[in-house]
Amino acid sequence: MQPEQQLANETNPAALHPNWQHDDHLINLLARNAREYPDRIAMRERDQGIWQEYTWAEYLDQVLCFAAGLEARGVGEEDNILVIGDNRPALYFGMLGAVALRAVPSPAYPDTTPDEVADQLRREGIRFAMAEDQEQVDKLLQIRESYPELELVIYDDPRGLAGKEPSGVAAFRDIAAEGRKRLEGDASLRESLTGRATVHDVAVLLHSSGTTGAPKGIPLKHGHILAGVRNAAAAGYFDQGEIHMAYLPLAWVGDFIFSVGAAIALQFSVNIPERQETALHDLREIAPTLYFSSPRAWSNMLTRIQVGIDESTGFKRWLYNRFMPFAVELERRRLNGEAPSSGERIWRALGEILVYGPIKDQLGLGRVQRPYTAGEAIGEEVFLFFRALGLNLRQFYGQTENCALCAAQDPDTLKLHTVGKAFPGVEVRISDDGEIIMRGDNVFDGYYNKPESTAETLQDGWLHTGDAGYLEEDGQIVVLGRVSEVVYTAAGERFIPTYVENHLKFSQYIKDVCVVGEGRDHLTAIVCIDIDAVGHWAEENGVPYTSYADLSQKSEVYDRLQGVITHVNTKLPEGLQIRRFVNLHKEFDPDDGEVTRTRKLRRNVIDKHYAPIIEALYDGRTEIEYEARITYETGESGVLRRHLAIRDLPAAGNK
Amino acid sequence: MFYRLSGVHHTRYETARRLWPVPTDRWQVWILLALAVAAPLYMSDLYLSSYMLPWLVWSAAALSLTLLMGIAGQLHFGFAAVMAIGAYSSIHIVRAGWPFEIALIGAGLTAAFIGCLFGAAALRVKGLYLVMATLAMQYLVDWVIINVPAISGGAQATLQTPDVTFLFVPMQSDAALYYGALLWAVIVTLLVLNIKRTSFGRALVAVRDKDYAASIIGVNSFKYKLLAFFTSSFLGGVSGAVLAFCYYQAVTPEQFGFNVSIQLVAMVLVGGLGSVIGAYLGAGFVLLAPIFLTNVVAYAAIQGWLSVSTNLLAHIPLMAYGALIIGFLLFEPLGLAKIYDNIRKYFLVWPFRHSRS
Amino acid sequence: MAYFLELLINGALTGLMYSLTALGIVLIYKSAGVPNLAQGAMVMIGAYAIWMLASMAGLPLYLAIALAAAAMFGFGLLAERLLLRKMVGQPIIMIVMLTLGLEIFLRGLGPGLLGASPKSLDLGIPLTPVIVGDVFINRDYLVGGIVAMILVGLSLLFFRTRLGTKLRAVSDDHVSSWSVGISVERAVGISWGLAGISAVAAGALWGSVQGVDWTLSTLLFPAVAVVILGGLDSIIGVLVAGLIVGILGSVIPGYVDPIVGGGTRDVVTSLIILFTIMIRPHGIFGREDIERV
Amino acid sequence: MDTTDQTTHDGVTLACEQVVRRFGGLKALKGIDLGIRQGEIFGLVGPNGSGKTTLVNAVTGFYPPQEGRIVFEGAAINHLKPYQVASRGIARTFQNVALFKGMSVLDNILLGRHIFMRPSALASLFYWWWAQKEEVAHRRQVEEIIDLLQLESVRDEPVDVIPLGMQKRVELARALAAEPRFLILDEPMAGMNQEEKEYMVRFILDAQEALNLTILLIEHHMDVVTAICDRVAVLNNGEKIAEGTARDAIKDPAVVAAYIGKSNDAA
Repeated sequence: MQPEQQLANETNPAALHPNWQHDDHLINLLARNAREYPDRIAMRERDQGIWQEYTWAEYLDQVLCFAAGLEARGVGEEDNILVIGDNRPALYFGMLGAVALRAVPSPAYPDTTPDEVADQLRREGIRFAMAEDQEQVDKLLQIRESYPELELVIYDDPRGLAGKEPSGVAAFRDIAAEGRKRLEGDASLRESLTGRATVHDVAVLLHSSGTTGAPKGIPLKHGHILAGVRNAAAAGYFDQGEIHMAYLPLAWVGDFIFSVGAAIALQFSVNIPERQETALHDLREIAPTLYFSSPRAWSNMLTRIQVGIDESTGFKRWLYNRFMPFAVELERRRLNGEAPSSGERIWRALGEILVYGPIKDQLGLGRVQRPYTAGEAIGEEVFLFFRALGLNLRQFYGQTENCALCAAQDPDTLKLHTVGKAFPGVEVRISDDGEIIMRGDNVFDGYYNKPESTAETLQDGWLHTGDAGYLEEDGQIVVLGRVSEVVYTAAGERFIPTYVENHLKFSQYIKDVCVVGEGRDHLTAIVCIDIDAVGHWAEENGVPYTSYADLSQKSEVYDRLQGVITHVNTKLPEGLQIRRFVNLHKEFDPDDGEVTRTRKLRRNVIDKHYAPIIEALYDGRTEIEYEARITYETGESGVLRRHLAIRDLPAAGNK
Repeated sequence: MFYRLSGVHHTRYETARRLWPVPTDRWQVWILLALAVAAPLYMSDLYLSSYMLPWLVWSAAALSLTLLMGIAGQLHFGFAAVMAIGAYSSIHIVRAGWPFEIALIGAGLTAAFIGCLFGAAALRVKGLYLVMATLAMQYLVDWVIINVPAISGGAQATLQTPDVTFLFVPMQSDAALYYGALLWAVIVTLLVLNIKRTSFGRALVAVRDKDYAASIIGVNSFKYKLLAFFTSSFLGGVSGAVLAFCYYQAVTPEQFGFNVSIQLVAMVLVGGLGSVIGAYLGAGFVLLAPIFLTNVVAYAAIQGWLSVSTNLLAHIPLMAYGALIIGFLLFEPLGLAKIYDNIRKYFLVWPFRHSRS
Repeated sequence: MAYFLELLINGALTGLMYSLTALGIVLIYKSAGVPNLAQGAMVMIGAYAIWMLASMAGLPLYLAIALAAAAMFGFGLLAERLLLRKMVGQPIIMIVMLTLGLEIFLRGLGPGLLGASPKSLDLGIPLTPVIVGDVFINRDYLVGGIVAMILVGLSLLFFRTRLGTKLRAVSDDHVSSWSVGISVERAVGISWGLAGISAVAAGALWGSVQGVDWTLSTLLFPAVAVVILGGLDSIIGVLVAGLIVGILGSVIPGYVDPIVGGGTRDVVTSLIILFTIMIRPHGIFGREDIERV
Repeated sequence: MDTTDQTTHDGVTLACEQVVRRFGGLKALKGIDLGIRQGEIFGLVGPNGSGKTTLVNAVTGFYPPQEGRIVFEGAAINHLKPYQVASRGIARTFQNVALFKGMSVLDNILLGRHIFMRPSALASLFYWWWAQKEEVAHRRQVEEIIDLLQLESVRDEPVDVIPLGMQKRVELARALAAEPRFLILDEPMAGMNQEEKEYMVRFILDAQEALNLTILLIEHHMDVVTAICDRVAVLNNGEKIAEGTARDAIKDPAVVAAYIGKSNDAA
């Protein structure tokens, strides 16, 4: 058997969560769904060209058969089971089957390397695995050569495997069939399997992203998940019977919470696309009511729409240009608390028929009531665009440690720069050193076998998120960035350069920007314009230019950027507004070491390269002659002499 | 804009392959059908029996021909002769005392067998030669009908259609005749649509597009060409009978002459080869455009805007119709169906130009 | 016997006149690969043109014919330039239908503008038949037959001239004639023009025989029989097949018509087409590879 | 029919015996002998114009041999028409993709099931009572093949808008839909990049394994031939000049000479 999980402050599980009811767990809720809504569709998968449906009764049946089969193969309490592959009904059934046996599914991303999978198996003492297809089975068989403890690999897709399984490999359907025999032979087994789990059992073992060091296992119990889901539902974040698209990886916390936790607690229908490539097409066929996508994906979607409109026919483009900017402006004003006039309402309704509705329909978002985004900041332009379309797009906030369900924007009090208020049942505070901390029944009880990490993260029941932020007067949470990135101005104002930079970079005209100000009186910025966007703008506005350097120093360009930065300044506290900026004559270049290949700033290099410019930004000069070192493709380096203008910005009233 | 597709998904192959899988198309079809069924209620007898009814029957005939020309790719310039065979057979069968229902099937079978005979003779060749062979068929059939009094009732004779009942409904009132034509048009439409989505239609298209590739997957091209001739001639024969009983109510050989064959081909081409909606549009266009144009010119002449001799007026339909054929071939070879399709797609992908997913 | 000979000789002469119409089709087919079903209407338009120039404008007949020939040459060029050239690469049915559309259009245009009643066109050929033994020979037919033979002969010669060689090269292989610098478009255009001229000749002769009206366009049908039987790309075939179609179309109706009451000629023509297609689709003199158009 | 023992006795499933094919005066095949065994992948290589495709066309009934016999599973098939050859269990793909343009990928593959279907106009007329069941049943079979060859994302696309590599895959799918026992692939990898080639090889091997196929493969990419062919025959000027394992056949002096002398070969 496995070593007992060492949870830092666990003595008696029930004492830790006095509100939890013993039999309030996923399997019981699943059984309730099967009882009360036996014929309602619980899951759909597009397979073989049509949507194969599973009702709640079939769902439960599959889960119990598989559980019975799994038990016969020796799986028991607290066995960890690897789950690897793309979203498939069988993998969901399999995870719940394991859960029914009080075993713990431990999902991994499908593209995880064999070494990383092997690490996970060792760390968690895994003996059983569920894999999607031959590719994953092959990966596991390769690992088994050096990790013989892997007893059984269960696969779903029979292609290339059926009928010639190596020893220790079995089909999902065979295990389920064995289980069905057991269930038929033993009338009480069905009930027993439904009732074994408890609210205090770990329902899933997820993992931190592990950018530094080995990933940490994050066990989430039935109680955590259900508490999180119910808190969120109480805040109007979920509704009963949502139609949900399960297209994000199984191993991501959101998928387990949405596709399993919330889906079972609130009777969602969970829809699984045929393949990753067909996800967009399948999305439109399903038209979900609940839709989550990353800020980047929303932004890509916006780009696709704009490209589509650009190449559309004249009349359609004309209509779009009549209605879309209008709606964006209307939404902007609405967020500022201005109600639209009745004329505007009528115009908007017309636009819904002519433009907004059709676009939403084309995207498959025609029925979405609750579209969400999270993970990183979303650009104002993107955010406003989709809200203007009539999608109630909202950001939410959470970590794997709190079931990703902590706070979300509220439609009535929505402010772009916040992530909204904490859900009922979740307490959020700012610690003395400016860190966002929280507690509630959805907050986990500690890392898997990592008491030190647990002790760092959970202090007196408060989860330390590692995010710096503050609470606004109405309790809305503003997330600034990671605590580790916090710096201070001379006046002691705390700020995170990345936060400011991200807001600046939401403008299409700014490709890169470096905000300076640590230990200074105020903030300044070194801006690299986006040559495509600014060049396009220059052409449209009749500003002639010859090169990047030339364009960057045009006073018209400075004026344009001044507008952008002033706008961002309105959202920043007075002491953290950018007072001066300079347009750099070149882009930050990974070859010069100024940014990484993934375009993350290397501040120390920039500080060194541009020390004279930074000095000039703080000594009041209005221009600086600067010798820039550049590296040519041949490897030689040269020097470029430039006059760079420096622009002062007035203080902006903030909101 | 009108087309909303999100949320349309299929859980069974039956629905995935249904006719008009797009809901908007479906309600458009239902509305059109409802309008057609209700036509006797809101349409004057004149319009009903001199525009709607012939349009439906000619559409059915054009559909029969497009099955052969558009789907199976076999040219036929003697289709009026096929219809003539149907028309005359049905009349003679009814006169011989058989019920009208049997007569219709008999008309189809007779036309199909004779049509197939010519088809079989002509199927060694394609393209132009097929055109010529079918053209020859037109002349031969015309001659036989005219010169065998037992068929035509004597040269220059007009053969009245006897009074009949169809499914216990006497075919006398305008409405009854109209519903007869409508029913036939609906049947032919469904048949052609279903052929297009089943193995039969796929085999025909395969033979049309690449006969060597068709043969290697087991399609016997000769057999399928012949089947296409048979089916199409059957439908053409019944259409001829329906035309005779529901519209003309008396037949003469001139009603099915060479010009009529050309008119049918024009309907198919103008409508768009192989398209069902095209057959309706093409038939309507070829029937109505010359009338419309003549009326416009006549009106203009009466108003004194331009002076037109009655002689020229009489020839406008012919010219219009030649010009139509030329115009469509030059500017829209895929016919009205393509224009319809473009319009539909314009709204289908609204507000974009191309499909998004 | 005399009856038979009369049928035979008049049939043969009629056949030669069919050849005149058929010649236009073959000329175009040889260079462009297009079966011109508008040739019948072109004959009709040619006849109308002569009638207009002669009767309406009062020009001397032979000047009228010459002018009409020039006009029809231009018409042929124009038809090719404006219509057919746009159809290059389209399936054969489209091209066939286009020429047929042109046929129908012209059939409406001629009578529409000039009146539907037949116009008489007097070539000055006496109505009295030539009598050889017991056989009456129609003088019109005789002249027609002779003209037809001359024109067909000229066409044969023409294909030996430089321009003719060009046309032949074009008909053999469009791509390679492009590569040796022959303007395919021009060659094809000229062949349409020549077809226009042959249409005027046919129009003059047939117009004088049966008057000028739309029925001239129905010459298309026997002409088609001639080209199918002779071979679409054979000028000699036009002559031989013309004779056969003419003779069969005269002799058989001569004996059968009285029994069945007329109209047999079209049947014979149809049967010739049908049997040729069944037995030897490329015709007597045609090349086998064109059978599968 | 006459020699059923031929298959069992030496495992030969398709035999060419002294096959001769002339075009006019040109002798394209000068008496070819071949024996392809059950379950193997047999490569047919040779310079352009050496008669590879002509041989395949002789087998599939397009250019029936004027002399010699072609025996498949013990029965002579050299007098059969292509569509009859197809119903005997032989399927093929073409060098230049021969799909039906304008039809969807799905319909193209459904056409591959033609020999198992009972197409008729009457069935179409009574679609809902008659043809639908058949359509659905075959659709299921076709979906299996779509899954095998990973064509899900293009299933409903018109076949002419998808990339060439994908089209070749669809053609393979159409051939497999006929559930052949013998599959002829005429340059399935022509015009493909390395990645597409690797995909194709995998699909061919998958298909062979899943459907227990015997495969005759014409291919120019020698790396592919050596990698997957059990045996190889080399043709030159309508004659077989070598046969054996891929490695041996390529080293054969006659083969080397033929390939070097290729430039003299007018064809």
